[in-house]
Amino acid sequence: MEFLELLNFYIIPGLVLGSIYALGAVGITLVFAILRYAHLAHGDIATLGAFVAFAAVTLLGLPVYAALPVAMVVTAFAAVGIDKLFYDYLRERPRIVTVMASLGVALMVRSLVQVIWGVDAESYIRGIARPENWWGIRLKDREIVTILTMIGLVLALQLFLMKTKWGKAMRAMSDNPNLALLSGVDNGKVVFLTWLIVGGLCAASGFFLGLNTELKSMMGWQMLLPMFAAAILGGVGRIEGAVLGGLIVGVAEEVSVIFIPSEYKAAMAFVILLLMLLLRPTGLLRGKVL
Amino acid sequence: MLEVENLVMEYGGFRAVDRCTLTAEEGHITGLIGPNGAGKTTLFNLIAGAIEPTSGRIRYMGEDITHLSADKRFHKGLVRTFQIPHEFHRLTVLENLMMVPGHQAGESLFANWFAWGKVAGDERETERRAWETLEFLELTHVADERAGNLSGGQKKLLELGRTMMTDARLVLLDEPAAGVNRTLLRKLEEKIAILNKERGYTFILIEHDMEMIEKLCHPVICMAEGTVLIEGDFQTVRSDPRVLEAYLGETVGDAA
Amino acid sequence: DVKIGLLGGVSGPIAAMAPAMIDAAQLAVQQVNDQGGILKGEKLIPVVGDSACNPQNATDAATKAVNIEGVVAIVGPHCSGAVLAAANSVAVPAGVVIITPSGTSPEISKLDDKDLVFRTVPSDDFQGRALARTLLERGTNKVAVAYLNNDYGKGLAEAFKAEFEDKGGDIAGFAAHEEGKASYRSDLAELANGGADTLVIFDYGDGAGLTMLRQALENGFFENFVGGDGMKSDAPIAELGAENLTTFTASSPVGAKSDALDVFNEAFKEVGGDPDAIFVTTSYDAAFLAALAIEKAGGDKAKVAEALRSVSDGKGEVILPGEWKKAKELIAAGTDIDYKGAAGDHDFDELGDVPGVYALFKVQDGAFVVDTEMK
Amino acid sequence: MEWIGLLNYAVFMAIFICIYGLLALGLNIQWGFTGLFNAGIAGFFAVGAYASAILTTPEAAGRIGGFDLPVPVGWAGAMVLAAAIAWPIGKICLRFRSDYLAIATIGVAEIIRLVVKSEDWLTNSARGVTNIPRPFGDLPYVQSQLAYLALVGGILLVVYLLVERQIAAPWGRMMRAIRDNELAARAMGKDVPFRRLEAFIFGAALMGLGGALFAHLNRAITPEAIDPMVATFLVWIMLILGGSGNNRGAILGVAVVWVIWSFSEILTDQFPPEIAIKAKYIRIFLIGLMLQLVLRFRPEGILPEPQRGVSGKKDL
Amino acid sequence: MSPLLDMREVRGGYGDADILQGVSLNVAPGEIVAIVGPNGAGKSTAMKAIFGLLHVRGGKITIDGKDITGLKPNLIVQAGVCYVPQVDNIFREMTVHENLEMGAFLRSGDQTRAYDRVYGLFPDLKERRKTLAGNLSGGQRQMVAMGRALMLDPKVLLLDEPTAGLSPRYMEQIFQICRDVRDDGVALLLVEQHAKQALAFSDRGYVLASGANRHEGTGAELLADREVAEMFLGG
Ligand SMILES: Nc1ncnc2c1ncn2[C@@H]1O[C@H](COP(=O)(O)OP(=O)(O)OP(=O)(O)O)[C@@H](O)[C@H]1O
Ligand SMILES: Nc1ncnc2c1ncn2[C@@H]1O[C@H](COP(=O)(O)OP(=O)(O)OP(=O)(O)O)[C@@H](O)[C@H]1O
Ligand SMILES: [Mg+2]
Ligand SMILES: [Mg+2]
Repeated sequence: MEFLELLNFYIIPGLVLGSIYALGAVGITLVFAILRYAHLAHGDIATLGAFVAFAAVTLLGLPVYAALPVAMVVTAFAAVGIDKLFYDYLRERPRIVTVMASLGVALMVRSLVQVIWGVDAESYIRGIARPENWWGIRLKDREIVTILTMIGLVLALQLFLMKTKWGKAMRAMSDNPNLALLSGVDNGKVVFLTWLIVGGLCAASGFFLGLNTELKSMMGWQMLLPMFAAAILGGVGRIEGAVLGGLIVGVAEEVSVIFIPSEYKAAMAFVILLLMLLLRPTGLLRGKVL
Repeated sequence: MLEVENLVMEYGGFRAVDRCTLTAEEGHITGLIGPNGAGKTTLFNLIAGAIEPTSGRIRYMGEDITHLSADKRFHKGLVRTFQIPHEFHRLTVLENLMMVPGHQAGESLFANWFAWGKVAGDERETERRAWETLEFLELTHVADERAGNLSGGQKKLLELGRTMMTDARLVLLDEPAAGVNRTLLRKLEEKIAILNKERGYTFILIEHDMEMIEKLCHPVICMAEGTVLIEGDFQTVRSDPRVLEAYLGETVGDAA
Repeated sequence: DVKIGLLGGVSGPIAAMAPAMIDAAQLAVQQVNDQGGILKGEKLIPVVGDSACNPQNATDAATKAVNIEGVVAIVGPHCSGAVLAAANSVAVPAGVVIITPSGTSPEISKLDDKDLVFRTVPSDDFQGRALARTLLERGTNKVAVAYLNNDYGKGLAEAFKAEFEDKGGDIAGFAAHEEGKASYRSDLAELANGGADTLVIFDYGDGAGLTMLRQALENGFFENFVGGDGMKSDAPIAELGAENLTTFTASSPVGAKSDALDVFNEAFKEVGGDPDAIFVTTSYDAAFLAALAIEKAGGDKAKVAEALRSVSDGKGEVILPGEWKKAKELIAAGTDIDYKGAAGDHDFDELGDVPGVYALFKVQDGAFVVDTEMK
Repeated sequence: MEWIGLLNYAVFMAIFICIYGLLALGLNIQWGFTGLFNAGIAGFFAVGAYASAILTTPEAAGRIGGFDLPVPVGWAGAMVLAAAIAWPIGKICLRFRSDYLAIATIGVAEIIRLVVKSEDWLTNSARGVTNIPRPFGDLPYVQSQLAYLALVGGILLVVYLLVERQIAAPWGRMMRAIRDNELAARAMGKDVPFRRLEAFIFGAALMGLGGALFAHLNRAITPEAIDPMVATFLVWIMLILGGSGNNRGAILGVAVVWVIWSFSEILTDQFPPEIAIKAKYIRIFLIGLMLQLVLRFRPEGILPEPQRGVSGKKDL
Repeated sequence: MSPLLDMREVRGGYGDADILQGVSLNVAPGEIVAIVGPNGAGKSTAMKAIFGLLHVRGGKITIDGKDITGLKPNLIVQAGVCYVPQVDNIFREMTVHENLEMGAFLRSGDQTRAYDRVYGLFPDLKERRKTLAGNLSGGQRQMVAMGRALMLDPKVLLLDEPTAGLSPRYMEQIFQICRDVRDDGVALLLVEQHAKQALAFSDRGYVLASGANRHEGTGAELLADREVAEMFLGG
């Protein structure tokens, strides 16, 4: 196979897909690390974000890319609200209870989306967009935007966590919540911040998924498992790990078609994950053992 | 009884235990002291099989156990306590003790379903022994409390109690006194001495409480930076200038 | 009042397709009620149940419909697995007729069903073969096939492949895919490697099929695209734009008397439905046939199956979609009637299956129009 | 007439509750008592269902089979095969800690699902296996339902008693100890990997049995039955709502979830028919909401895990 | 002098049962007060009560005359109280240095001097500042926990068995630090099982047993009391 073909039809789509996974996986890993549970409503909140952006485009008439920040903000606050309503009072309980609550939230959010926007496939921009040719490399502007935005958001997040006081407080909270309290950290504020960030990232992943394909009410739920695989692959609690995990899963899924029957493509994320867990049970970048 | 030869444990380039060689004689209570971070607990972890050494050998009653799993070592009579209590927090205190004895009939699924009588008989005996232990540790009033709800010192007592539930041969005690009330501690010392004399348990005891070390231990080994600094009777070790400097500090050294 | 069950995969994987199908069935019910009701002027009441496309929910919904609601016949469920479960464990033992508008699996034919299980959608076999022959006739003899990995996609694809190769065609790529993925570009690239310029997609036009079609168009993977009835959906036109679909055709079952289809299309548009949505014609027909059979059987559950065969056996006065009043009068008069549906004539064979009559549709002026009749 | 219909429906629900009760008990052994986060229930369910289906069905073209064995053999086979599959999976995956184990088992279940869906020779792929014999299937509807209920109810009862006994015994205590603190359990001489594997396999066998009972109930099994939502997550909801670590709670949880399931439909059926479809979405919303409400007011589950081993209960 | 920290007749517990059955104690500025008593007496529980980690069902706790009963812990820290719990008192997944940074969470401005002071007290920590605290030895963790508390420069410092597991040399050093801190005007309340040593340098002491006050007095008085010595101090 020609190198350019490999790049154009396997690697680049893989990276774009991987960026979308990465945005979701970063959120998952944050919830995992700070709040300590598997958040199963992640995919459906991403769907919500995508449809909020859709509403911004169709109702407010915003340009597509301008809808992204709107969706991120709205979804961020929606996530905070969901936390207040459904997770907050379970904080002292075993984590598994919150996992189940998040499953309930997934159902609720999905049915809300279905009631409000229906179940038909939608898209931000009707019609098709053909890629530009850059010295043989075929790229669409929306793909470039997807990858760059992902990198930008993740870098900003990483800076925030490592350099700012509140970032450190979030890590402390994820480590020993009681002691964080005793150090003067306001846990309510940390949880609030976490959901703000997670909600925003969720919306971004949903938005880019919708931008690169179509919007469907089940789209987020169907992305949930690969996103989780990516988060674990990278090592729980590791932002850069989640990005790496997302990209690997994305590229692996696309490239796998060359080697295995394509009906097994969906298993690729898990095959990699299982292999990796066998060799490095803590994830690619050493994550925390929960 | 126990021989440790050139044992090394490395954590990412840092040697917590560094070519450590020592022996513990059958029937003795060997004291193990040393500054914080000297590698005492790590050494215990190695001996008990919680972690595998980077290199070196451990022999127990003439047998090389370097790569044996922790549970197998337990069944050979090698029992340890944890410095930071590792109680089963959702089990009651009584259950914490009752789960200790090895090879209980009721631990096999088939015995449970088909040999009910034997299981029950076993249980009665275990329970009797557990109550005895509780009485001794003055913990009867919390027998039905979840172990996770115990106070810090009570947890340490429970740790110790577990070693009393089996017929151990070599018991590794990691700072049994830390956080334990002194009045009770004096009684524990007696009990350890009794176990040692009457039942023939061999002990290795990590402690920072010099009174206890002095009372019980012979010989005393002082570790520093992962390796043995000096070994001898308490007086010799205590007056060694290196021990004074690294471990006891001038004032305490004089007072002890 | 007389109740019929409308079971569909409202939630779950085909959530996007189910509403239109149920709406179409509701249209039939509404026409019955508007034109004098059923039996002695009673109302036909639809009981909508969510079979969620899995046997667990399907049996629950079917049991409820049969036992609690006391339905006389069931239209649905939509997915083959749900049909098998609902039929086996509820409808057949309880003696209730079940007509699925979209369960295309050949396993349904094999059911030991005491002649209670019918379908208004042809088994995949027919369509796959017909499509293969038509493409060969049109001179397309090298294609790549992408199909959704479920009973629908697989059934069609395998029938197509067998016939196409049998008749001398060349399958240059043949691959299944899972639904709900964000990218099928590598799948497409692999398929394109075979050198075919026509891609046959057996998938749903508002599901993965849409994504696939989009990505193939955007990246210029194939020149011509052919779909099964699942692809004859409004979604590709709405999302991709008719101007980009000039090389896209899709097969779909039609009545021999294709007036029937036009009649239905008109009526469905009037109530705000989209007649190009997937399986709406079969859904409508299933519900209308159920109503006819109940009327014919005089409301007796045990006779519905027999009546169903007699109102569609190709003999008697022709009834087109929506002609409830006429049908009711004829039945009252004891005249034989024969329903010719929007999706075909529905002359059930002994297994309860219908042979299909198909046409190939193309996109013109933002809608599907018949391009070629298929034999 | 009306009440007979309701009764029929109740019988049907009871059958379902018994089958899912087996799944919940299996999960309870794994999670409730041992702390193994198995999120791949669907996989074992599938293995059991298909194993029994293949063993008991007559010859069918295109796939292995034609063994036509008696039903009990099929059920035993389902348990054995599910256990046999669980063995290597457990061997590999049980080394991982909770959440990692969850995702690893989800992965395995997805792979099993894809195999079941794609391999013609083994499972007739997406079309599924049909003509599975159903015990008492030839009786009239009502009798046959009742007979099947008696059968699955009996099985559930036996399993329940076995599990209860084993949990109350030192075995259960040991497992709870392992769940609490693996390191200490090892230091106390418990062969942790072996014990966890034991619990994993035992739970998996029950899940396999549940799958088999389900396949025979419907006389057919298709890949749609092993969707993670209905075959994994639903069981989790049941267990957690009912009370993990409590066998009666587990079974009660199954019942409660099915009741919520049905009740929500009855509620949404009150909406006018014009929005019958929207009503179904609202139903899913209500199910989610009711789940939240139960969690809100009974976060330990409806029947919380009892504090076992309290010494008052000496007559063990 | 009015007490800085005052706890009056406090009752409360973790669940429904009252562990504390009326505990009163107070600490004045610049004073070291020791709490001793058997295991399970409620010493740690009393400290947690001050920090709002308990259901307090009766009594009152004030700081500087301000009522802090039932306040959230992070607000109590803001009031200038710092607490080193007996167990679980470090951030395991953060480095030693980050643990100290968390100690200074509420302080703004340059902390170089505070770090220098802590590292000066515990040179071992300086060596291992990049190590994850969870990988430290038992004694080293105790140092991190102390260091974290000292970073805040509190008005009142609550220490729950600060010397448990420390080598004799460090024990002495910790006691010395306590005295130094006291000399800076900080009030100290500490729970100790090294009761003799602790009482010897404390200004006052309380003996708790079964969740209630049993004895109180100056350190010297308690040491001299025969009953106290026999029952609680190990003879
Ligand atoms: N998992 C680990 N990773 C990295 N370093 C470790 C790990 N475990 C222990 N260490 C280091 O090894 C050294 C020895 O630790 P150990 O716990 O054996 O000390 P110790 O002698 O028991 O001290 P103490 O008396 O304070 O309990 C310490 O410096 C510690 O930081
Ligand atoms: N989280 C908890 N839930 C329920 N009971 C608890 C909890 N923590 C402690 N207790 C109980 O409260 C009592 C007092 O405990 P506390 O920790 O205050 O003792 P302490 O005096 O600090 O003892 P030590 O010297 O051993 O640390 C004990 O009997 C203990 O069982
Ligand atoms: Mg130690
Ligand atoms: Mg305490």
